[in-house]
Amino acid sequence: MNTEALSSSSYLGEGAGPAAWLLTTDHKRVAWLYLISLTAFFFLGGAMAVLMRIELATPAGDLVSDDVYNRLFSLHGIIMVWFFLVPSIPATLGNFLLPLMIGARDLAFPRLNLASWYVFMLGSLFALASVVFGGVDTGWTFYTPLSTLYANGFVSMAALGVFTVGFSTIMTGINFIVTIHTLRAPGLTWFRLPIFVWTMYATALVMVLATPVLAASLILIVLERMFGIGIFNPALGGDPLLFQHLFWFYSHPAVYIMILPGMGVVSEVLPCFSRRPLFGYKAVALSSMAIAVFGFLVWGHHMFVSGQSAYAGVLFSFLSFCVAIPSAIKVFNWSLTLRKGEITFETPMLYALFFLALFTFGGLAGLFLAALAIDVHVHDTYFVVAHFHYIMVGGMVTAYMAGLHFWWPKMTGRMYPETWGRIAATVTFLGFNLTFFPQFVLGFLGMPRRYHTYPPEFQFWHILSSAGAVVLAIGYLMPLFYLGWSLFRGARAPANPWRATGLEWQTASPPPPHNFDAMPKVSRPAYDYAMKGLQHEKFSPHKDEA
Amino acid sequence: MSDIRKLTFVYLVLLALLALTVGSSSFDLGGFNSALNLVIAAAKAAIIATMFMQLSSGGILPRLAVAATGLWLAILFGLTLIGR
Amino acid sequence: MGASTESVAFDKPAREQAADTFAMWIFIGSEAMLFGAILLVFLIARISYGPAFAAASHHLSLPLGTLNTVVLITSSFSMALAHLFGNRGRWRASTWSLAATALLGLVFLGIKAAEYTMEFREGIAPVLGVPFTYDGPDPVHAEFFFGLYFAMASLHAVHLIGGIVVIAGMLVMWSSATQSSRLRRVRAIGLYWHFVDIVWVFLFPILYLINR
Amino acid sequence: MSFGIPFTPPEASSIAGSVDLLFYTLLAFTALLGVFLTSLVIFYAVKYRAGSSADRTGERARSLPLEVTWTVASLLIAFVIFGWGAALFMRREHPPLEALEIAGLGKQWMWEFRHPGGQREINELHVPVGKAVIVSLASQDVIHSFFVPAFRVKQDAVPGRTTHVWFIASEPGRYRLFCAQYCGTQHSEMGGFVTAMPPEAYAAWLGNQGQGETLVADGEKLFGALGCSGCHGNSSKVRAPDLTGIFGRPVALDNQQTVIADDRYLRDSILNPKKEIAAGYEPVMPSFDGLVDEGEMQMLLAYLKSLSARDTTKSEAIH
Repeated sequence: MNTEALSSSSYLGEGAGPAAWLLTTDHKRVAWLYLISLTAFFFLGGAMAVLMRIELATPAGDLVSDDVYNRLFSLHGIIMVWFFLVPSIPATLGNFLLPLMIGARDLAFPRLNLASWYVFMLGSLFALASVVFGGVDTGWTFYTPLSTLYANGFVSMAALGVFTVGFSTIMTGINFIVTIHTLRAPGLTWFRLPIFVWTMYATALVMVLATPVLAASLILIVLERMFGIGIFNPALGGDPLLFQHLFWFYSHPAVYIMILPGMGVVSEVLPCFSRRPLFGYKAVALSSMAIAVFGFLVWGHHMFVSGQSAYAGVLFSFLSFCVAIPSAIKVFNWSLTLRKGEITFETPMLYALFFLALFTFGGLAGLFLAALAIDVHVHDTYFVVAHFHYIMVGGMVTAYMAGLHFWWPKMTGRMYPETWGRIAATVTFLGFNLTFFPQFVLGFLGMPRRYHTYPPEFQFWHILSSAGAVVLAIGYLMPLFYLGWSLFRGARAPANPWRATGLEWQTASPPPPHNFDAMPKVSRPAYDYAMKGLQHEKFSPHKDEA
Repeated sequence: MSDIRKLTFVYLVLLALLALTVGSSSFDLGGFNSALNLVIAAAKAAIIATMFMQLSSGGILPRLAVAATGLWLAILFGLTLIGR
Repeated sequence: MGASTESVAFDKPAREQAADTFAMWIFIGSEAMLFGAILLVFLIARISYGPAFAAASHHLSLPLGTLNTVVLITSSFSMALAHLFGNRGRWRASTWSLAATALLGLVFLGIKAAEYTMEFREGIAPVLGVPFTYDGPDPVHAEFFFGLYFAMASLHAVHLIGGIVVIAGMLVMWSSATQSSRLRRVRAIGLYWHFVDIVWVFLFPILYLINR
Repeated sequence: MSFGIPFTPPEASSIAGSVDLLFYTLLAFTALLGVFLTSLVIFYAVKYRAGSSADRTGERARSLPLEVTWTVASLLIAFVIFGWGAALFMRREHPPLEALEIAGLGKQWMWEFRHPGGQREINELHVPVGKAVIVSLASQDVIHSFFVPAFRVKQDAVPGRTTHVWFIASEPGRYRLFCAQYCGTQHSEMGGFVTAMPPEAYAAWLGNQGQGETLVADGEKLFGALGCSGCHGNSSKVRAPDLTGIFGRPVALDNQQTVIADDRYLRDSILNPKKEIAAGYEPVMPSFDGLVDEGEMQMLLAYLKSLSARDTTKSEAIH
């Protein structure tokens, strides 16, 4: 293969040097800007988690002081939620793939897309600068009146940083919604869209409508701290619980911002490596939308013991059980997709199967939290910590890894080393369960979250969890090295290494700057793996249609 | 020029509604003052949206955005007020 | 092709125009959620402390508030005219209307500043540690009202300033822009401006007209 | 058997058993479903691995009956769990009438409890076994959360309002007390033990604590010191409502509405007297916001409540 010819016709070869990357409006390059910055944030937040787990290996607070510990978990939460999980799949894979999957040349607003990255960097670095001055110790939830009247950290700075990042989220959301509505290729009807696109749409909807409410609550916190306006101050007639309502109106749907894209990735990977259409395509597509809407109706389940009225608690519990249904439907459909397939176990498939297991167990744990009487006991304990890490890390990060490996050949034009990939996936899965399963037991025993020290009888489970964290860290560090290596030394990737059906596989790997040489037309449903001729890596599924 | 005339008419209607709001506030309507004010404000907003912002002639998509926003605001207000 | 679209993603200007408008409406929806959340905070406080809020509201200047509403509605009107003239290719008239819009925005801010000054003098501005000397009943919750008043009015003012800056920037780069891109920008800023107007249409009765 | 490794928290309250029954039922159900799904996926993965000779004819990408079945089944199961959990939860709202009321105050970073007899404890709480105990919670500063895992109870203490949690300890013992809501630097140090003891031992313990002023007596003193008795007392010159027997009674307001004089109403009337004015009285009472802290508020409320209890249980009060 001729290296020169390839690089000059791919988006990677279009101008080198910092300016060509930092001023690009090509969605594929913006995706890389995000990918690099998010990777840095992920490992920064991860390092804090490892430090906390080492501290928690013993009941006493012997490694770091209580103040430092509180700052560690606050920043771990802020970084992981807002600077990694919320943008993770949408801003990297979504940015790269959305136009390719719907047969467009770019997102609807390429400059807005680049601007969103700058705003993201501005906000996140501003928030992180607070660490230099001394950090924040409010937890990522910024509960009032702790955050407004009692916290001595740089709360306003962190809040303003998160506020700014919110703008970048909204920009991405608007861009995605408009792109999906207006730039689909001829013949690509809504029910022919890949599920990944559906989930991007649902995610963008939540981003656009929930983020401003977070912005409002953060503004009010900053006003209270800097200007003394007592909006959540009970002494001035304010209501601290009102903050929780506003905060969770955003932050519960934000959980769906974080998990829906992961569901999208898995819905691409499972059919491809099973060589089968996705089971119940319409149900999966519509349940994504249902999750996006119903996700807004359940925030009160974070407040069952907060002092809100018991009847509101009952209502929110009921709605929480309802929102579990679309997720359950998805799990059933994914499982049935494997039936009568021709299954192979490349790295993306391994990650996807691990996602399925971890998401299922995390989701089932959610039933305990939605059940009122049990939640009273396990609320604010490690049970909650374990539950959301099963969804966010076991679910979302695993899906992210699946997607990264699946589309790595498309993004870089190189194959990753398969053996290393499989090892890393397995190590991650084992390390993850070792880290977080003991936390379910701890939670049931009554171990409260955000504790710097703890009673000695809990130590056994904490040691298991800390040991798991080390394994997990190794599992996440391995791809950093072998993917980095494959960027330069990996085998050349063909256009369609997985013999997949999506439009993104129809163009070269890596794609040319304008995405498609000839604008594609679509006349088939998604995941048509029964199609003849798909055995060949060079086969382009949509080209034979006139 | 009928378009200019139309816009001017809309402008005058808005001013008239404003006068109505301010005027009504000097009468005691037995607790309905706030409700009336909000109804008038909603009417003004609807006029601005349809006439100045051309919501009515902009196709289905803008209306979709407005409907979604309305639904979500209703959720925010409704469930928060229930939760208290 | 391509000459008249600004984004490489589109090949037809009409399609791009629809996308622009849709994007602005989504953005406006997003902004509405922002103001909605703060209005909700106000509403709940108003339910809890009605009499204190009504009494405090009487300390705001109704004449200036009304005048400001007139100014803002007028600016919306001139913004609508700018769009109309732009559509007809009457660019001189369009430019003047835009300038008038921005100017009316500045007038609004000026009047608002005058109000703020009066309120600071009266000692009913509970911000930045200024002593709060309110002589009505229930000063604690009146302070809450004024706090919310300053928060909401200032957030609105910040939005207005943003609009004025964008219009000014557009006018500076006016001569170098093609007609289609001028029209595109007028349409976008117009939607934003009208939305900011709508926000004030709600803020005015809510803040100034409680049981007058 | 467990080699000193804890797997389950102790069950030491009247509700712990029923909460655990729901928990273990749900655990069994989720474990079954989880194992079933996992086995199904592994079974498919092995049977339909590429190159296997499994029969692949008759494949279908959807099946409406199947999808409807599992959707409806999931819904039904969800509703059952919901109803069960909610029914148990609603018990929180209905404490037994005969209960021992202890005032709990959270502050950075300690729990302070006061027994009806005035006995004060820090980060320790002694309760009798077999008797309902209501802990009325308040907070001096930020949100705290009263959490006793062995009792399966948890309730946030929110500044500016009074919340309640009740339980009946069923097993004598010493159980962990935590603050579950993150409350600042020494959050993990905020807690101690709840000691459940047989009623006789509890009575003896109370006796050994030294006879301090009771909460009610402190409240009565404060009622005088703050000048409340000047207006609300019998010989007052200003007309103000008589507060005897006020607690739990309906109060007619000047806006034609009626409220029950509960904790919230009394607290609001002290801090924000203009909000709900009793019908027939001038709104002349000044606000005591900033003049009484949460601890003093608890004393005042205890005193006001005692005014209701006195008529019926006068002999007991004298004794």
